[in-house]
Amino acid sequence: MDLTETEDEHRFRTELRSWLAEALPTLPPPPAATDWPARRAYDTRWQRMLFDAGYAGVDWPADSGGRGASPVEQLVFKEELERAGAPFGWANFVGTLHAGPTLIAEGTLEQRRRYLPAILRGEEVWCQGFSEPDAGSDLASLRTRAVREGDDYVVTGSKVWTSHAEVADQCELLVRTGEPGSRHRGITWLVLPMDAPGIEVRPLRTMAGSNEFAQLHLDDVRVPVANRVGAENDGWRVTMVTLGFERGTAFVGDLLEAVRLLGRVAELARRTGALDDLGVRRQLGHLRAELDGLRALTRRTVSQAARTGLPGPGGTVFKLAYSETRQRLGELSLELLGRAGLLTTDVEAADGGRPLPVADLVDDWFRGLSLTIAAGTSQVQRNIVGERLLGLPKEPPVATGGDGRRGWTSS
Amino acid sequence: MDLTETEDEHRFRTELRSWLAEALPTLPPPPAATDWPARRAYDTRWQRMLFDAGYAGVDWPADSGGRGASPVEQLVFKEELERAGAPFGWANFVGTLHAGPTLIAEGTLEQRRRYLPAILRGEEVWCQGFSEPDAGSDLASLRTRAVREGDDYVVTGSKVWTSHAEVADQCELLVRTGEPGSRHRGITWLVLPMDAPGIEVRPLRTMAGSNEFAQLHLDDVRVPVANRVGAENDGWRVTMVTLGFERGTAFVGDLLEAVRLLGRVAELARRTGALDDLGVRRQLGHLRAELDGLRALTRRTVSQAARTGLPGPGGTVFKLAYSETRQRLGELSLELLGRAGLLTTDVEAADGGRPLPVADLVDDWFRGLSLTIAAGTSQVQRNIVGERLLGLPKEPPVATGGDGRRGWTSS
Amino acid sequence: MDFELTASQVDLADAIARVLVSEYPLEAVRSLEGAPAVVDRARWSNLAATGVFSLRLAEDAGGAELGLAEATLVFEELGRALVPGPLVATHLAAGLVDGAAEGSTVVGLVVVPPGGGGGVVPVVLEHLADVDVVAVLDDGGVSLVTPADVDATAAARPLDPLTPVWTARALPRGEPVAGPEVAARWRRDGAVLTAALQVGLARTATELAACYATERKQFGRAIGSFQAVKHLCADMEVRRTLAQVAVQAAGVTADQPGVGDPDVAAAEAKVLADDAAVGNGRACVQVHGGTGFTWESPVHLLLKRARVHANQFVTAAEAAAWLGATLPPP
Amino acid sequence: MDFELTASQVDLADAIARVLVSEYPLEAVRSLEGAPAVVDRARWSNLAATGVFSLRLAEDAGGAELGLAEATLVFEELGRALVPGPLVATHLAAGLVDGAAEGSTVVGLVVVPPGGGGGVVPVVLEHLADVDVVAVLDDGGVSLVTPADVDATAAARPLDPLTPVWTARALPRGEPVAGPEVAARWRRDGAVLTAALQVGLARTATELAACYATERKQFGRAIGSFQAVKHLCADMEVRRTLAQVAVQAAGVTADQPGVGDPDVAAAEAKVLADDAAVGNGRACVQVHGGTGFTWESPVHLLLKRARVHANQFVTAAEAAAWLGATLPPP
Repeated sequence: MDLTETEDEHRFRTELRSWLAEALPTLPPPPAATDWPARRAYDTRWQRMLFDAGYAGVDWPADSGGRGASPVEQLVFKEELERAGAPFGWANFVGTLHAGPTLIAEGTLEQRRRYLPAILRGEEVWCQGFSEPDAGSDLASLRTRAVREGDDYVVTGSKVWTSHAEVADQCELLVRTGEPGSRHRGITWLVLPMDAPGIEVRPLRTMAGSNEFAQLHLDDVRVPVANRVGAENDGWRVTMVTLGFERGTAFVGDLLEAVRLLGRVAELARRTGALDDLGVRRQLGHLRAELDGLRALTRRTVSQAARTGLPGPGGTVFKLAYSETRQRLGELSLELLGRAGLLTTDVEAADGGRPLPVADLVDDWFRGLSLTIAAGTSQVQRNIVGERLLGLPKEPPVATGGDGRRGWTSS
Repeated sequence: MDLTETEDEHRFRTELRSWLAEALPTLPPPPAATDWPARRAYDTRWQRMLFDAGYAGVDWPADSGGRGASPVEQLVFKEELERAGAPFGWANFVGTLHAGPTLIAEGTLEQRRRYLPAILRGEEVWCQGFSEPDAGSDLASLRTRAVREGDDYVVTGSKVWTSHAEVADQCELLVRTGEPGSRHRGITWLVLPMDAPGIEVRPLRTMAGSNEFAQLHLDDVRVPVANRVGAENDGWRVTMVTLGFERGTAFVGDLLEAVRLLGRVAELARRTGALDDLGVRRQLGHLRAELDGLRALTRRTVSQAARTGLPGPGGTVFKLAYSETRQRLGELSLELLGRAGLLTTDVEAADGGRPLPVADLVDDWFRGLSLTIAAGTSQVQRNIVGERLLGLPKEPPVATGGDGRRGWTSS
Repeated sequence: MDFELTASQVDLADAIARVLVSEYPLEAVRSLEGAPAVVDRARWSNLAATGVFSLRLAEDAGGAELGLAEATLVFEELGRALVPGPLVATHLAAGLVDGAAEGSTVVGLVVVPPGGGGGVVPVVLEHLADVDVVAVLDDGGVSLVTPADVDATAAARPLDPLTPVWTARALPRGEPVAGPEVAARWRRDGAVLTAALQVGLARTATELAACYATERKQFGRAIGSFQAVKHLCADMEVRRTLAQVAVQAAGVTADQPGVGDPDVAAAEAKVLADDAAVGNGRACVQVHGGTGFTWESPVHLLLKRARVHANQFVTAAEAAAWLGATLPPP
Repeated sequence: MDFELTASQVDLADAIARVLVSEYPLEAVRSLEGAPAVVDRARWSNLAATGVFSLRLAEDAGGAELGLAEATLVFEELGRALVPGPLVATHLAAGLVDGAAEGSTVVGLVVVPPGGGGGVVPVVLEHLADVDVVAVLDDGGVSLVTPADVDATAAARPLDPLTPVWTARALPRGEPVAGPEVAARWRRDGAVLTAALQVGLARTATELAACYATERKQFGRAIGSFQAVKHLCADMEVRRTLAQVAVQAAGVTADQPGVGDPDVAAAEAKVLADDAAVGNGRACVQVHGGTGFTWESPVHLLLKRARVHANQFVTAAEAAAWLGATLPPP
């Protein structure tokens, strides 16, 4: 067990840090969170800067145009970006973290040539069309239909929770090509060009008031068969293959953000006098221990990935613990804000000091509420931990229905 | 909604209180908790005193020899006994609270004459033979077999968690008379005389080190058919009928004991200085609110029973909330005892004041651990609340097995 | 002792519930989201006509001479229906501020913490654009301030879109209208009635969650048949039940001398009701999954309103700390 | 950076685990329940021979020159196997007290809280009848006391039947053997190694619960197939995992200058490990139902031992409060 950086790792960090110190000041001020065209422009500009500096696709293999960095370097990359306050690049994340790796693993040579460079250079923005109104935790029940007609699939259905759909060029789309009820066995993975006729994008406002997600309505949208990645009805496996890219760094930025937020909460407690309260101290200290424990878990997972080339089992445990911790951090934030928490924007402090950080802390509270739901509810995660890590039996098949559907289990 | 006592209720309370003030000082010092013969003698003496004063079977109908008190009077009765520190009468509780009511509802005239007066007068002590090593939360899977031979049932099997079996005269016994796997439909309720040949009583030590429970091993024990209460294979219904006697007062003594314990924990916190800790104050105050909320719930349930003659739906909610609250009270106790909690007996205080109440608080911690398990785990209670009170669907029947067994549900 | 609701108490709750179904259907309530003023004066008058504000006044003052116990039943219904506006403040002010009882004067309230407040958090006022007068409650008593005299800044996006808020560095000196005894009673009764609103929210949250868990299917089954979801709902029901009886007991304890300590009962009611409303609001979001996280679903309104009430009169943390510090010796 | 165990670290843990299987099988451990002395000197010597106590000493002192990181792996195994006796104290004393490293001297320890203790709780000593010498750790340093000189009363029934305890009003003045720097290091390393024992307990609790949940059938199914039970077990696994990596990170942080603050890492390890051991002990009882509440089942021993360790060196409450008060500004 070694937490000391190697010389190579240290050099990677130092070079990245100095590049960030030069690059970030050249960025314009970030656009308003609600202005997606401006955000697209800002995020793709940043992606281009990463590309020019050789940091685009840091985790992609070199023969796909990426940097081919080691898992530890990937960790360092995310740490340094968070540390420097670099843009997250919302408009790029589906392409760089999800669609890109899928294409690398499963796309044809032609598909890879067509899409990968555009992602790396920030020329094309991707969004994700996986979730559906009736298929949330149970993704395999998705119903968006694709019917083959000549060289096209004709696609009809609805997708939800599609981030930045308004400004996306391509959409990674899961459709049902098998019989209804064919579950995992009848799903196909398609590249949907977002300018195809028949796509309607409706904003999906969250409880936080944000417009970052949309609902997609697809009405006889024609997608060329050439846009299929992997075989017909093999889309579930194609989707799962991407997970094999995960090197335990998926939540590094989030986690470091939480650490920073905890510091802000403690600072708020100091200003309000709540830090004199031993109970509040214990809550803060407990959160600190948990977040640092999660950092240690990240390091463990990354180290395992570096050795084996496979994602370790720590990911599910991480997701479960992190979501719950972050939710408690959000609750404590609101508790400490007191009546200032009835606002959602920063407010002048009565002591004339810096404004109270209401916006970030309330936003963090909302974030906490979503974390135990998004990307697999905590309930589903507990099934996974119980069944895959502890080997506990799955729920027995249900007698009625007889379609081989399982209980709310991990797959 | 009226919390003020009626004149009748007030008179009942006053008379009881003055009787207790006279009666209790005549009792000898309580025997050691481990000395069951002495406890039997002590408890049955107390039962005889209650009988002589007209308080035996306070909740039994008058025509069964009881006092026929109203639900509110039953509540007052338990409150006053707890307030005065009267003996709980462990040796009597199965007879007075469970077997007696069952016989009143389902016994023949002959059975009632044979058993009820002896319970009321403290002449006979009953124990309970329901749980089995392999049938805990799932009582309907019990396997102790009773085979009819002439005028007897011949009983073979094992029972666990039988309180004070060593000193009991009779045992209320559930046996399987139907086919194996007949679940609720093949159970019969018998009176087992504890002096019958073939009964072996082995102590069952709890994690608290107590010997209050035993395991019964029955090897070809002959029980006369005349000892059957209700019809053959109808024992499940017979058992459930008893629950209809419950007037919401089952946990009153327990609850008031918890209130008293909370006071002792607060006193301990005052002595150790922990009461200066706002977090500890909040924990104590929270427990106070919950326990008083549970008192209000008890009053609601008793009032409903007084109006309708039926147990209200509050019982399961009470059990669930009370168990969890009491468990947290136990955790806080051990927390505040600190290293003194590594003992289980009272210890001289370093400040020369009264000894620290280690024995009671540690015992309470053990008690808390048992409460979320005994008489239906909290997991089973949550099923009941979800299904019976909120109408949520039961778990669907399991495909394999095909014996009609349900999931871990409320029945 | 009969702690069950009397027939007339049941009727009272039913009557107000019926009025709310027609006057405050969810669509009507939601139509005001984000507006700077959310009190519809016509509806407010109709509320007043049912006695929501005058309930506890003497008959000759136009009241029904009912107690705090009855008021908790009414306010539970108001909470259930998510009725917006300074309900508790106007109720408390009835009899002291002209027109409050009748619904013609809408009264806002600022509660100054015991000892005087101060610190870094500014004064946060609710419903400033809705109210005709602002009552200020401090240790010395109650005084009245004209809304126009308050130098306040409107919050761009209040946490609860149906509870518009303003911030102010200080409040102007008001006209004293009541002394410390009234102030202490307002604090206590205000905590109890706010707790009753919370119980109403907790109840709606439980109902919505149970309904969704019964209808929503995933993995071929209603999600409520999975223990993970069922038990979340069961815990909601437990919190709701305890809070409800505690709030009603606090009402009765204030009304009937000798049955207990009304201040203790009030503090306990607030602790349990805040827990129930916030806890059930959160659980309701979780049971609804992604749907519960949308603005379109009403679920978020329950949780947000619960957070507003959690910061009114006394917080659960403050109340619990006081209850813990004042526990009587065994 | 490679935070995975090295091959030699894996071998070390395996080696000690193998020794424990033969030297400390559960029956052997349990045979001493309730005895006033629970250290079997022959087994203790064999433990010493594996390097449990001398691990971190220099080679010329008979040690293996390993770090605190390696020690956490060894102590996790000792915790897993429920090995009784003053393991951490003897390990800390190795190199300072003759014979501790070799296992011929068994060393007890009393940790005086920072600032000197006092208050109403008397001094509680563990294993007085087992030890040859008692080390007393206070702000000034470490001093040694002869057990026979301690005026102590044996507890009739210690909470953990394998951790006999005594109480004393005061301790005799001991012979000073180390100063404040060593004392501070003992506090820190002692907290980390105790946390490692807790991780071992948490691991055994998880294993026992998962095994029971797989084998025990109720309602015609293995109880582990019910979400209510499965999720209890999943939460155990989460607590165990976090505590384990935090304890190992605390070891590495103490060993490798510049990778972090060793005091912070030690406090965090104790917080998470106490939570894991106590929480998993409690959950293990719950999963086992009635069986878990019997003396016969080993489950209670895990929970009781966890409570003992929770009160050694620093409590999770104390450590968390310190971590909260010292959070660096953002």
